[in-house]
Amino acid sequence: MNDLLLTIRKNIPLTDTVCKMTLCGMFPEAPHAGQFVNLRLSGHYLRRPISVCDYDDGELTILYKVVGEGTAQMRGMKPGEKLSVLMPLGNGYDTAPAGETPLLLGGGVGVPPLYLLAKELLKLGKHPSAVLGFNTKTEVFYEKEFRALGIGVTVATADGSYGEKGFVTDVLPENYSYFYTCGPEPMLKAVFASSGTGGQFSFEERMGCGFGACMGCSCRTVTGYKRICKDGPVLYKEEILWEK
Amino acid sequence: MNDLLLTIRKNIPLTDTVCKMTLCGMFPEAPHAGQFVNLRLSGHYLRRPISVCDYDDGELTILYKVVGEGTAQMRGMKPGEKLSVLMPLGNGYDTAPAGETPLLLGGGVGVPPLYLLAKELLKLGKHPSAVLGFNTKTEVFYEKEFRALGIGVTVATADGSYGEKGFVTDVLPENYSYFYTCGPEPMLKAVFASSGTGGQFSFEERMGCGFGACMGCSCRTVTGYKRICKDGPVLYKEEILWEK
Amino acid sequence: MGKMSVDLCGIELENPVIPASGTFGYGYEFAELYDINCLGTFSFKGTTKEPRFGNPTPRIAETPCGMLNAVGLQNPGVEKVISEELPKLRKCFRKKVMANISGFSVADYVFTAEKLDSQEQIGWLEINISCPNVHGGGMSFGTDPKAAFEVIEAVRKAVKKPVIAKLSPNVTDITEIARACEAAGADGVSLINTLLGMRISLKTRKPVLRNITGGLSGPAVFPVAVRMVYQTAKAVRIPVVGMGGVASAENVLEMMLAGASAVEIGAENLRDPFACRKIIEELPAVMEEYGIENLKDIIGRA
Amino acid sequence: MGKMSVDLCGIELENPVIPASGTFGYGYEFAELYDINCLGTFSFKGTTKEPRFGNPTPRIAETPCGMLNAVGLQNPGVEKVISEELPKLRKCFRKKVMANISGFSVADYVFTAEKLDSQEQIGWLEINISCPNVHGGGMSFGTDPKAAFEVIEAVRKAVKKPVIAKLSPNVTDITEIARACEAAGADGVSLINTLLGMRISLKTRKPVLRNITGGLSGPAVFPVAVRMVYQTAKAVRIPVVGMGGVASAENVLEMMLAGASAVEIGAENLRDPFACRKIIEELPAVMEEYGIENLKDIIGRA
Ligand SMILES: Cc1cc2nc3c(=O)[nH]c(=O)nc-3n(C[C@H](O)[C@H](O)[C@H](O)COP(=O)(O)OP(=O)(O)OC[C@H]3O[C@@H](n4cnc5c(N)ncnc54)[C@H](O)[C@@H]3O)c2cc1C
Ligand SMILES: Cc1cc2nc3c(=O)[nH]c(=O)nc-3n(C[C@H](O)[C@H](O)[C@H](O)COP(=O)(O)OP(=O)(O)OC[C@H]3O[C@@H](n4cnc5c(N)ncnc54)[C@H](O)[C@@H]3O)c2cc1C
Ligand SMILES: Cc1cc2nc3c(=O)[nH]c(=O)nc-3n(C[C@H](O)[C@H](O)[C@H](O)COP(=O)(O)O)c2cc1C
Ligand SMILES: Cc1cc2nc3c(=O)[nH]c(=O)nc-3n(C[C@H](O)[C@H](O)[C@H](O)COP(=O)(O)O)c2cc1C
Ligand code: FES
Ligand code: FES
Repeated sequence: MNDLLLTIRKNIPLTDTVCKMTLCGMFPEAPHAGQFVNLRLSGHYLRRPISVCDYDDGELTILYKVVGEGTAQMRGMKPGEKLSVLMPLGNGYDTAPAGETPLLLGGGVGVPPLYLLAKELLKLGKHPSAVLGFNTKTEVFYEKEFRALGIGVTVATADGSYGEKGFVTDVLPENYSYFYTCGPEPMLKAVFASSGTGGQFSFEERMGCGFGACMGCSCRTVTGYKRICKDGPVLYKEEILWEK
Repeated sequence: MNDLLLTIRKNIPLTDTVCKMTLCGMFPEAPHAGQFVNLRLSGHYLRRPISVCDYDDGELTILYKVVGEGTAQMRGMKPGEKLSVLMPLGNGYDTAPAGETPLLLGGGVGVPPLYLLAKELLKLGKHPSAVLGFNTKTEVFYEKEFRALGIGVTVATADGSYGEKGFVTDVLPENYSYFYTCGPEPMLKAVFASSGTGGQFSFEERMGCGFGACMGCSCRTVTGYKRICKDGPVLYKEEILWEK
Repeated sequence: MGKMSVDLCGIELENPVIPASGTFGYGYEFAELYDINCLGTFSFKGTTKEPRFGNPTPRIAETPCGMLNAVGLQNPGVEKVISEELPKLRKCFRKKVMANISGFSVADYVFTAEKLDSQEQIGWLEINISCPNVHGGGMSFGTDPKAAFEVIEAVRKAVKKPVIAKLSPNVTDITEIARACEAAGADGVSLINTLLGMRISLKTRKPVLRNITGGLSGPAVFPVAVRMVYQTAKAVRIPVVGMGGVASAENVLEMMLAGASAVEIGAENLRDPFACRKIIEELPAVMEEYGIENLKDIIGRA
Repeated sequence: MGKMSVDLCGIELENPVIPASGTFGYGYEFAELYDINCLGTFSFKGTTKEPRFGNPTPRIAETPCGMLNAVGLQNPGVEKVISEELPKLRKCFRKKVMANISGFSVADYVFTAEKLDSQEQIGWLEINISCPNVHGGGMSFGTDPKAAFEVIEAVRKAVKKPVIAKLSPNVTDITEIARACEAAGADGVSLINTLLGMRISLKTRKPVLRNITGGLSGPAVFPVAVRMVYQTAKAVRIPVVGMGGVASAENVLEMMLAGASAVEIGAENLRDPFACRKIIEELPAVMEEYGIENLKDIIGRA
């Protein structure tokens, strides 16, 4: 983990509420798919955790949805402005058990981390495909970018206004070797219930530190307590205990 | 009083610690000499009160000394940045009793408000002269600007490294009709003790609001309690009660 | 009755926004800036039996997301408030105003409250038993349930208008004090007054405030205030007026969800003299954003 | 003895900077980032007799200039701390460490304290009688002078190492509790733990924290902490460890002027994992700026 001062290169809207920000600087440590960064925003006490969507030597891409004060502030930031960024954080996805035809299941702003994962899997010679779920047509983003990787992409919208109608779990392909998923909790639960193979889930939790120091983000798992920020955000299907 | 959003036009150092900032925007109400503005700085809860040094339609000049966090932040601000400014505040100097040859006595960052006062007195056909006191040569500022008004200017430095040696009270001219002063409290007390004519003093106090609402800045005077921010910062010699 | 209106001890407020005592003077500084009749009401500067200059300066210090004040109840005394301030106020404010009252003995409180009770302009008597900035009075009433009971009972018996006890947050259990006030007949409670704090100057190595300590207010205290309003609203049946760090329409809604029937706004008026008007103007849009049709519906619903 | 060194209950600290319990884990997350031997010492995560998962999530909420936490003393229990955490810590920290201890009964506290007292690595036992996030324990000891006396006396009798009582700010008079701890034999007091606070989400209309309330820390509480340290340092003769909102070398000096012999830094470690190292590095320059030759000279000098 490093505390980096990165410069915003681009900050553009993809949809009404989702924006893409690219940041450049020196990266002593390359992030892996499923890891996240923690951004310091002036006027906000806590940092904001955002998944790594893409990374190339010297450039980091994040996609964020404007949901509150901090992300609204991010939307207003201009190229050239600097951000203090702690990264890379978290364990990231484990590509070892992927098999030949892993499936990536993303919902809303759960889509971003799967993009870098697709790239990593392709580099490993795997044949990933992706199912991207959104509420409605106007909220769809990154379909083109996924397709540009040359992988199979299914888009589903809950209201059927674009692509397939339904949730990601309604349009699962017949065969896949393993799955990787990230999205809202109801979706994760549905994936958990309907998936036939092993897989990995990326979770969100309110964080104090993001690097394992405060126990703010703990959850119970089959193998004991885990910190979402440090021992996660990715958990194996076998470990998960759903609470509530 | 208005809450204005002004744009920084210039922000340049005059000495190691004193900077000059000019701000432009729409000014519904012109400030008078001795009035002040109250600046909002991001990350600081309270506004910072600073005297009006100069004002021309559409441009406001302030001089500030870097003494703490807020003024240090101001020094770092760039042309084009915007500032929320409450102004004009306070009573300002009363030019009515000036007489023909009023004397302006400024010490350190007490000098700025006297500049606009000199201009106002000149406009009224008076013949002001100024004594500007500083600690040492490197701290001298605005001598040239005062001289450019065509008035008599004496500079005094406490260590004699520039101009006359001594405090402003050591170099008072023989004759003057009235005086106006602003500076550190020990100087004000010395002026009070040594001046033969009537005069006006501008005071500083820690402020909550700057416009008379909180009673944070009250002082006792001969004529009752006064709020430095609203009933001051300028008090007549006759009203002053020195405390402590 | 508009969708922003609320009831405070039997008097309807057009909206729940009330500038807090000590941050709005007797109203005219603000009346010069905007028509203050847009306010629900306002609570005027803490008034005592005798005139007071208050504490020596510096009385103000800055803190992270907040400020300290040690004004010490500067006010012209109840007689002058009635003879000079209220008549001036009548010209710019046509609603009922809240009288904020402090004292150094039960008799003081009763004296001042009786005087103000007789003024038609006044709607509520907010009895400040919590000022941390005066020595030998004020806060001691607010930190001991017995003393709080005594002063509120005495005032309640002496006056006709609704009595709102203003509580100190500098206590182990604010609900204990609130219940004592309720038992003494208070018609409402308001909270929080300032948290006792202090700053020291590194340059002088002395406290920034001449009074050494002062009262902390501003957004820094907001979470403490929300917690105390929440606890108190669950502990008493009388209305709770919430305050402490409120700086936005969103904060007003959060206070109401915590249990506040109306919301006072203090320090924010000092940073932004237009704050209360802005908040009132923004409330309808923010209510819509969060699907709130009627403010009354959300009081204490968290 | 350097110009930054201070004495804490008979053990010399190279400098007064101590990461606060609960914000520094058992040290290794930070040891991966920098050599933590630069610290005066650090106080490890609150340890209890039994392992605890703590409270359900969300456990964290943001506030103006601060945060709420309701972790609820998650820890692996004293046995595992001794068998697993301390041996790991020994590899990256060669100074004495401060053990932070919580419990739900006097017997709990004594049990845990005795176990940790026997560990050579441990320099001080910081007895947390002030955790606001656990039900039926923790804070109730810290809000009642009799209970505080009882637990500190029992621990003091059972152990050899210096006992530091960690006090709650959620009380009417913190000096009363501090004096009770001193009378019970405490070798020092540390303060403040977190102020009880709460946030409510407008989206869900429910408290942000599953635990409803949580502990407020960060710069927002700094003025309250300075005030309590100042009052406590005047009320007791034992050393006071100051904390609450410290985020800079300047804040460290202010706490020491208020009366702190050493200074703990909590939430700032979470925003900036390098915070304590930075503060230690900046201290000499800031001391020079304010003409401070020796830190020991300024303790309680405000
Ligand atoms: C590991 C991880 C990866 C994430 N990746 C992405 C991503 O790639 N794109 C994206 O748009 N969002 C992502 N999120 C969610 C993102 O962190 C929140 O949307 C964001 O923090 C909201 O900040 P705000 O100030 O706009 O909202 P506010 O509600 O104003 O924030 C208040 C506080 O709550 C926290 N908070 C609010 N929502 C969440 C949340 N869902 N998860 C964690 N903390 C929250 C904030 O960080 C802040 O501390 C991720 C969250 C986590 C934990
Ligand atoms: C009516 C008036 C006019 C002034 N005019 C000028 C001017 O023209 N040029 C100039 O350089 N300075 C002027 N000052 C002083 C100026 O306000 C302070 O130097 C400035 O507020 C310091 O802010 P800081 O954040 O750098 O210092 P910090 O010490 O970090 O500030 C902490 C707090 O103390 C307040 N404070 C600190 N010093 C003073 C002070 N001397 N007076 C009032 N409040 C203070 C700050 O406003 C802030 O609230 C004036 C003050 C007043 C009251
Ligand atoms: C400058 C100042 C003066 C105050 N004077 C009084 C007062 O006279 N009577 C009173 O009951 N409260 C007084 N208060 C407390 C406020 O009314 C309010 O309870 C407190 O500031 C918390 O609200 P806030 O955080 O919105 O400021 C004063 C507060 C400030 C900042
Ligand atoms: C996430 C978190 C966990 C904490 N856990 C403990 C704990 O286990 N034991 C304890 O005595 N204090 C605990 N505290 C309180 C801190 O040690 C400290 O007293 C408090 O946060 C005030 O300091 P700060 O404002 O610098 O954070 C915790 C604080 C935080 C923020
Ligand atoms: S957020 Fe601090 S441990 Fe995970
Ligand atoms: S600063 Fe508020 S009345 Fe002067």
